[in-house]
Amino acid sequence: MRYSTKTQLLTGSAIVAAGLLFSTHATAQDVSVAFSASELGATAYNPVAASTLNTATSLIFDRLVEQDADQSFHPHLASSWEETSDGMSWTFSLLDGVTFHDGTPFNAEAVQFWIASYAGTENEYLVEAIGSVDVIDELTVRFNMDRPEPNLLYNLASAFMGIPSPTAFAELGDDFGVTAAIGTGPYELQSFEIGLETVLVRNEDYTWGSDLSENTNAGHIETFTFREIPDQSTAFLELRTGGIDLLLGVPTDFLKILEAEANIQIIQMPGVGISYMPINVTAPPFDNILVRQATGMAIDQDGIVAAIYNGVGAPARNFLISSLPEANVDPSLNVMYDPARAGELLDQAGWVMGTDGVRVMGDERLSVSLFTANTTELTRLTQVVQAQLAEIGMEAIITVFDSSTIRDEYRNNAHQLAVRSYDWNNSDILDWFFSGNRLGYPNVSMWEDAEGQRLNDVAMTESATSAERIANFTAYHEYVLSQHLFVPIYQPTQNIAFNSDAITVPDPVRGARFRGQSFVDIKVVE
Amino acid sequence: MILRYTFMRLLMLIPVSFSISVVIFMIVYLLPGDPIDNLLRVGSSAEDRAELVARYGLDRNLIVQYFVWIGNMFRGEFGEAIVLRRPVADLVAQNLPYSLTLGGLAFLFSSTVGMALGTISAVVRHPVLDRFMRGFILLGSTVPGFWLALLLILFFSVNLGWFPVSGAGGWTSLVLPVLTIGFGGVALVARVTRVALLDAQREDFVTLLHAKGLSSGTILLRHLMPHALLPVVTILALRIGWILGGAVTVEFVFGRPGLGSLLIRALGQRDYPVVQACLLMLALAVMLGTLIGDVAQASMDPRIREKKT
Amino acid sequence: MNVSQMAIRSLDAFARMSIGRAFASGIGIVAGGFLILLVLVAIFAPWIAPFDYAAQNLLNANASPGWPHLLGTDEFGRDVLSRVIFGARTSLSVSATAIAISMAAGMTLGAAAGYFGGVFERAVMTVVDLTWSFPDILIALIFVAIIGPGLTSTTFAIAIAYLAQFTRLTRAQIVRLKRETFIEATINLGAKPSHILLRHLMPNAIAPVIVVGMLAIGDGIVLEATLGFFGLGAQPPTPSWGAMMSSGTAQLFLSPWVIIFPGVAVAVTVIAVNLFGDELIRALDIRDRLRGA
Amino acid sequence: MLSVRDLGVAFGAVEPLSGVSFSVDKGETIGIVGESGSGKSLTAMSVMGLLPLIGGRITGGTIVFDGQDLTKLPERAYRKLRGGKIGLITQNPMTSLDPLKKIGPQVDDVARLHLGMNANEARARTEEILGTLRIPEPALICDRYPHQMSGGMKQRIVIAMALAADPDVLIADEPTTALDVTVQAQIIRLLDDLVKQRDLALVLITHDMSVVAQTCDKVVVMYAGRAVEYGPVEAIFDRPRHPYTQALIACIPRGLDDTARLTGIEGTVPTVINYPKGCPFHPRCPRAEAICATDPPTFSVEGDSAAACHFAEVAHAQPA
Repeated sequence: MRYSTKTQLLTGSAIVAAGLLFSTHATAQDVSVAFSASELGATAYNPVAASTLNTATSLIFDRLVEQDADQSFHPHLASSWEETSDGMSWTFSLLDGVTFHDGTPFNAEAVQFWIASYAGTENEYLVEAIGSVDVIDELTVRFNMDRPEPNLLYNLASAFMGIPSPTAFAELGDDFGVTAAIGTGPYELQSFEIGLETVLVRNEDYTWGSDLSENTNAGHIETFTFREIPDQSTAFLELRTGGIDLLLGVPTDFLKILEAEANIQIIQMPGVGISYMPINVTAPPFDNILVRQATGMAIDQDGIVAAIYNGVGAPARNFLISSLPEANVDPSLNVMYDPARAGELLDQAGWVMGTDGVRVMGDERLSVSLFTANTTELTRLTQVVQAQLAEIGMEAIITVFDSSTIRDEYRNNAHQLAVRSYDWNNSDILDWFFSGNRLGYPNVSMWEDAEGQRLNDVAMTESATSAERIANFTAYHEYVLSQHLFVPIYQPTQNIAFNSDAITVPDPVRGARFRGQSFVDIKVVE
Repeated sequence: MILRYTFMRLLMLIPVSFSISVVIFMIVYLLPGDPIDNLLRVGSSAEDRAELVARYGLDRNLIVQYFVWIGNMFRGEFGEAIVLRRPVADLVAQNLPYSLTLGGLAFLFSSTVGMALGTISAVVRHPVLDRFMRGFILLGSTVPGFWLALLLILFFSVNLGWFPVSGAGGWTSLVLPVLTIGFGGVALVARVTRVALLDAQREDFVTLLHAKGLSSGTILLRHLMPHALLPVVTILALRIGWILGGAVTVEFVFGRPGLGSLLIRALGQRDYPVVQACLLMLALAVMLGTLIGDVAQASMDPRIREKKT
Repeated sequence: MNVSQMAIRSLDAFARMSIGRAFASGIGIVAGGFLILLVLVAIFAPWIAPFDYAAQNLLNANASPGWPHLLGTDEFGRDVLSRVIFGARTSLSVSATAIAISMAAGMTLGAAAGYFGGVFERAVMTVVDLTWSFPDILIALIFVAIIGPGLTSTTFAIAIAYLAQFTRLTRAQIVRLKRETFIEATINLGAKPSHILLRHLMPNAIAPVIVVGMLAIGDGIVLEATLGFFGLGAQPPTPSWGAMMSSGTAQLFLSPWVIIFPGVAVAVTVIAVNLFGDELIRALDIRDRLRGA
Repeated sequence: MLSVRDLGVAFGAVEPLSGVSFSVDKGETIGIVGESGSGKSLTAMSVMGLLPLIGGRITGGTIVFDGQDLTKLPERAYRKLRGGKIGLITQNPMTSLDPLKKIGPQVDDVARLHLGMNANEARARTEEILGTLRIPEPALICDRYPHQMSGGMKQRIVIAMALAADPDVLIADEPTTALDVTVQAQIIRLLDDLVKQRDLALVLITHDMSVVAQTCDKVVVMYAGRAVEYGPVEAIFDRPRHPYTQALIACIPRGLDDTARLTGIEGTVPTVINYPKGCPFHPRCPRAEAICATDPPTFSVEGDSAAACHFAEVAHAQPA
């Protein structure tokens, strides 16, 4: 009796263990991809409601239009479009024969439903200018604009404007994008383990790829497994050891090493964002503009690019990537490294150098909190920033938060300085991060200013043409810079690395980013 | 007899599980700030708030709240994850198999190899072997798990390329984590087995067993091993909690999903419903572990069976 | 005689009789000598360390061991040797403080539980047994995650993680001693509980607790390193052995010395603590008394 | 039947036992007597061939059983003798049985091992033997665990184990020391009966001269790893010639006057590492002289008995 119980226990556990050893052996048709650090922490594949989306979203959902690297727009689910001369009406002709993954047809009604679904979400600004959507016929829609929106095509090409199946979207409610995500894209969502892994399988019916792809039919690869590897250096090791085939976003300090590897190829694309340090203008001592200005002068952008990024990428001097025309501001407003001047400004603000190298005002030490998210690259950059701030006599205490909750911390207004980055290649990002309507997050600087809001409104809603829009946004950008609300640090490049023994990747990459349109062209090396 | 003993042990678990559930329940109240805010995402609407209050009876007194909460737990309703926005039960169900696989294998590995090594070192009394064992046991019980994990990655994944660096795809990704957790476990089990066997060998009855004419092998297997197993079983049962929860460092280094990494992530994200559920599962595992250990011990030792409690 | 004098007297007796004997063996000398050296290094870190532990030199990042950076530099060009030396300070002081707190609290709880018994004892022991079966790293992680990262919360987290161990051990000693004749006699003579506890029980119970405390310092160092590795312990730029290893797996590839040397420091220290603790146990001949708990 | 000649035992460099000789025949009981630490138990372990178990080895002499020299017997063959031809009864019945196993199987083992019986036959035999040892309800006892039984009962089980294979020689190492006085008497009587009924040769190791007087035919008195006096019981008790033997006899409580026992013998038994030179007993000997500290005494034979004392002749002339 005694012995038999024991044996049963042992065999029992052995069976359990064996059963759990699921062997998802990687086949040649299964390509694994690691997200870049900035894409981590997406909680749902819901383009309408989510505030973070990753690359896999662009494979599940198609958009009406696509944007190429040269900023030109290409038809996708909209085969053509027309804008009235006053910019108050847009008519889109839709592709015929497109179906969602659930079999329902993609048509004018789907578009109408979809645009309406943005109401009340964080992403509503994308469709704010659209007053109403008319269904002209099965495959034609008309957007009746409340005001001209020169940025409409850009918005429509964004990942946040992937088109979901209306049936599924209505049915699943909050679960849409979590338990299932139904789009028209070249790949279907098979499983989504939050924070871990997303598995996409080929949509065999796909025939409606855009002209940014060589292959407009179903993708070559059967399955894409997207992994969230929180530590970018682990992701790097995975690529090097063959654990993953494609790494979106290689940390720049690993570029040199990867270049030396025979089987690793690197694609460098122009960056679409910057790393920067927002300053909370409501938290003393940063309510004093002199302190903010001094803080900006403490950061040695060139030094950072040279030393920690090995000269890859460029220093950031203002809030926008330099390829945008709105980045050409009055040079005197650009933020430049000048520690001597920073010292003078701080003296002027009443912060004098103390005995232990930290400035003081009366009994108070110039000690501030510096928030960042727990990704390798950001924590690293933050430590460099900390050391550079120490040079001007500012002690920064680093606090690291989980990347998906740090936004809540900003909303709690507990921060003073933070190191973060964004990915967006349009000047309306200024509205996103500095509008008084979004205090805490995204307006991490907590900046509310009548003149600022006026310039913002003008730029966002009163530009009838592209040229006007550029002028308006430049003015807004300059005003933002004059208030010293943040410190620009670095403009990274997009670095994509892949294992050339395993897969081939289209070269050159078309599109502004490496996403859906390029994934359908990826092939396995036989 | 053994059934009665098991039943008694189960009865004794009631006050323990009650106190542990109270502690876990209290977590959101012990945290700074309004407990309701701790259970809601920042910026939730007043309706969301009202709904939560109604669902958990948060407007009633603490005792009522506790019973509402524990009732939900018993039904497997762990609530909704704040950050991850899905039922906590789903998250637990998603992560638990990973923990069980890793924990189960590490458990098997450390118990079999540990007992084998312990037995060998107790039976074969060779000075060189003895020194080797002591060194191994010392290293196994002192080297930090995460460091060992890093070194194993450096050697086996980066240099030799035998096993994947991270993740949970297929059996190869289990080897290094199992080795890392198992290393400490093997050392512990080997030490306990060795000491227990040496102690058992010194018992008077062993002389008499030899005097009966039994061979050393028979004595070892039929008489000494059961004695040595008693403390080993206790230690192993205690290890169940350690292996499931203590695997958190290993899960972290190897980027593996599991209960431990879910808990860590939830703690980082202040996702307290998830934290509560994870802790409850771990506490359950710990209690089950001690229960299994006690029952196993009682099934081997008639003296324990007869103790009234 | 008050409590502190009491404690000092028994500690003194303990020190005289055992530390010397622990040093009597070869292993004892090597392990004990290393520990003394380490404590000295920690105390005199600012004079010993060749560089400023926080000074970054980005142009000399990830330099291999050599001259002038004997153990190389990390990803910020900081001197690894200086950081290991200053790290000893963090690791030792956090661990020792935590264990001291844990020991004091655990001895109080355990002595009270063992002496008074009854419902109080059962309540204390239920909680203690429960925390005891939870992994120490988990208890510490939960505590730090809730209170917030940093060295102070790490210290308290470690103290809490080991509280159960000291409580159990002290209680076991007290229960054992209470059964001995000379204590029974004192109780029968009508002595006050506080008198019996402080004058008779604690001095006799203290040796095993101190030895376990000594060994626990080793565990505390590992725990501190683990929390540091999770980024929850020392915050940058303060160096701690664990935090130094937290810069990511790839560091193993770019500059393995950044991860290997702090790890070696942890391992060697903990091994030395364990070896010396074992010698103490042997010198005091208390192995059997430790086994019961 | 069993004859030990000049036996020596060593542990590493120390030699706690040397020059021990005795012999015992069927139906005969020999007592080996001495204080604890005198090497009695080592003698028993040597005969059982169990010295390696405690790290010792035989350095000299012979142990002849049934015409075979056991000191040269390979382990495998020795195992057949142990429990088969030679049974052992150990000192402490409380710890002599495996606490995790039921009584039945522990006794059955012997018959299965040495008599080739199957499980049922062995059990039948076990119950039979338990019956002859006056154990009530043997079948029930077989199903019990050791901790459920009294010390006296356990010692009977141990005896049953020793007897199960019908041995020729029984070695009883202080079989009654750990028991109550009344139980002691029962066990001694039981052993005495067994010797007579089964024609056993019994080696009875004890520190109690009164037990020797009751049961033994011959006696060997040991001190500090040596035999100091041996001979037929009557001869030794009549005329003890070694001062140590005299002291042991003096310790026997006589009638109601129990004070003598409490006095004991002055001083303590030397430990293995500091065996005195010359006569080992001289530091405690009331009549020691200079020669005792330098020269080891030789046996002075008188009839069947012999005593190792420089003053053996004188000693017996003046009984203590």
